[in-house]
Amino acid sequence: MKVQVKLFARARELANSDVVEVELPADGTVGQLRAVLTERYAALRPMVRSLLFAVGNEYADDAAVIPPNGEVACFPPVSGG
Amino acid sequence: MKVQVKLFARARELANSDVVEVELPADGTVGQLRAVLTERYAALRPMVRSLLFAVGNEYADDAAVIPPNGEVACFPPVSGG
Amino acid sequence: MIQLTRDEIDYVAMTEAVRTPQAGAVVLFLGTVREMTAGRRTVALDYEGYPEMAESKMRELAEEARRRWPVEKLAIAHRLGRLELGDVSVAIAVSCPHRHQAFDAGRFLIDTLKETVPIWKKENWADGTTEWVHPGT
Amino acid sequence: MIQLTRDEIDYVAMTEAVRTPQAGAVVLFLGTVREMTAGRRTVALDYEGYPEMAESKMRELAEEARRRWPVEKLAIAHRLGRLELGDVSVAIAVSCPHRHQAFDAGRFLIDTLKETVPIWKKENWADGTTEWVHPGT
Repeated sequence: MKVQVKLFARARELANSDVVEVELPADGTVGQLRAVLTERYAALRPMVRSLLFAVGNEYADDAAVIPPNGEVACFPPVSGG
Repeated sequence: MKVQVKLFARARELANSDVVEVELPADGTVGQLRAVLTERYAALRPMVRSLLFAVGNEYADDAAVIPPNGEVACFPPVSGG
Repeated sequence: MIQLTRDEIDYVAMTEAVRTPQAGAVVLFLGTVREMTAGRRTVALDYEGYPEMAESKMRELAEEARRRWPVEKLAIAHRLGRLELGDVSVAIAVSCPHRHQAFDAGRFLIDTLKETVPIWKKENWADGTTEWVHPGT
Repeated sequence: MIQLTRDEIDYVAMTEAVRTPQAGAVVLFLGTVREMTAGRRTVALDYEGYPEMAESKMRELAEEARRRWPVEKLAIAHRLGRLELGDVSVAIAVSCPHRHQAFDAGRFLIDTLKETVPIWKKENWADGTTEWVHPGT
């Protein structure tokens, strides 16, 4: 399946894009998405373990399965306030 | 010596006066003032132990000596805020 | 900025006065006249103060807060006279580099103000009776 | 009242909105842009957010605060975009019957917002360099 991934902050700048499309198997997980993203964007590799993912506006860990047409985002640790 | 004592809140209302003058010996203490006041104003007796005193804008305990011409005040526990 | 006033407290001016690029955090506390106290309904509060000593004690509080936390700026105001429901009786504004400092300093200031500053309130209950609030008596 | 905005935060409207005769205490927290951070001088911050998720997380924070404290009313606003020194980046206003509840709820809200709400800041240092703030990276 095709997954649109919104990128934010330094992840967006390093990938030089605010949204990327990646191909994942059906029932692909966040962990697979993490691997695919850092394979494609070498610049993201130094922060690979600290990248956070959200699916449907909720934080999702590597085991989480990405639903078809789910809203998916990837970003570094937050620093609002 | 004559001492002017400012009264506040319920102490003022019970004594029906916002300032009273009492006669104390030279080197009279807050404890003596407490006794004189509650002797003169029967209405103050139920709250005699909880009355607070200030000399020169500082809290003063029963052992404190009242200086001539010192500013003296007597009031119940505070409840601002 | 220490103030005893019979007028409405201008908490906006106080908050603006403590803002500074040296501080990352501002905490404002407002005490407001609450309608219900232990199940009884209030219609108004009368605040009385001993002005000279109250201002002196408020200045001491400010100095103590500055000794204990890296306070950039602070402002304390207390109102006297008749206050209606919802009115602001006391306002404390404090700015510090970091937020926990500002929260701790603000809480210290209001907690200690309530224990040491010679101001008293009288409840005007909805049943027409009045009652001085004198804790422990 | 939850708001993400690129305009100046109207913390006065937020404070007025949480005042109520059911509350005896209002706590307002303002986060402001501080000039010095660990010895380095900032000239501006750029805040970026993931708006849908940020608003969702801010609503969750509000619900959690209401579960944990007797909150009467609360308001949370975060600004996005370019902020200059001293500007207000975040404002939290909360009212409760008693003051310690309002302090605890306010501190919880800002502490948890900083941990969970997807917003990021980029430092624009006085030396001309920029740097995303991503704790732990």
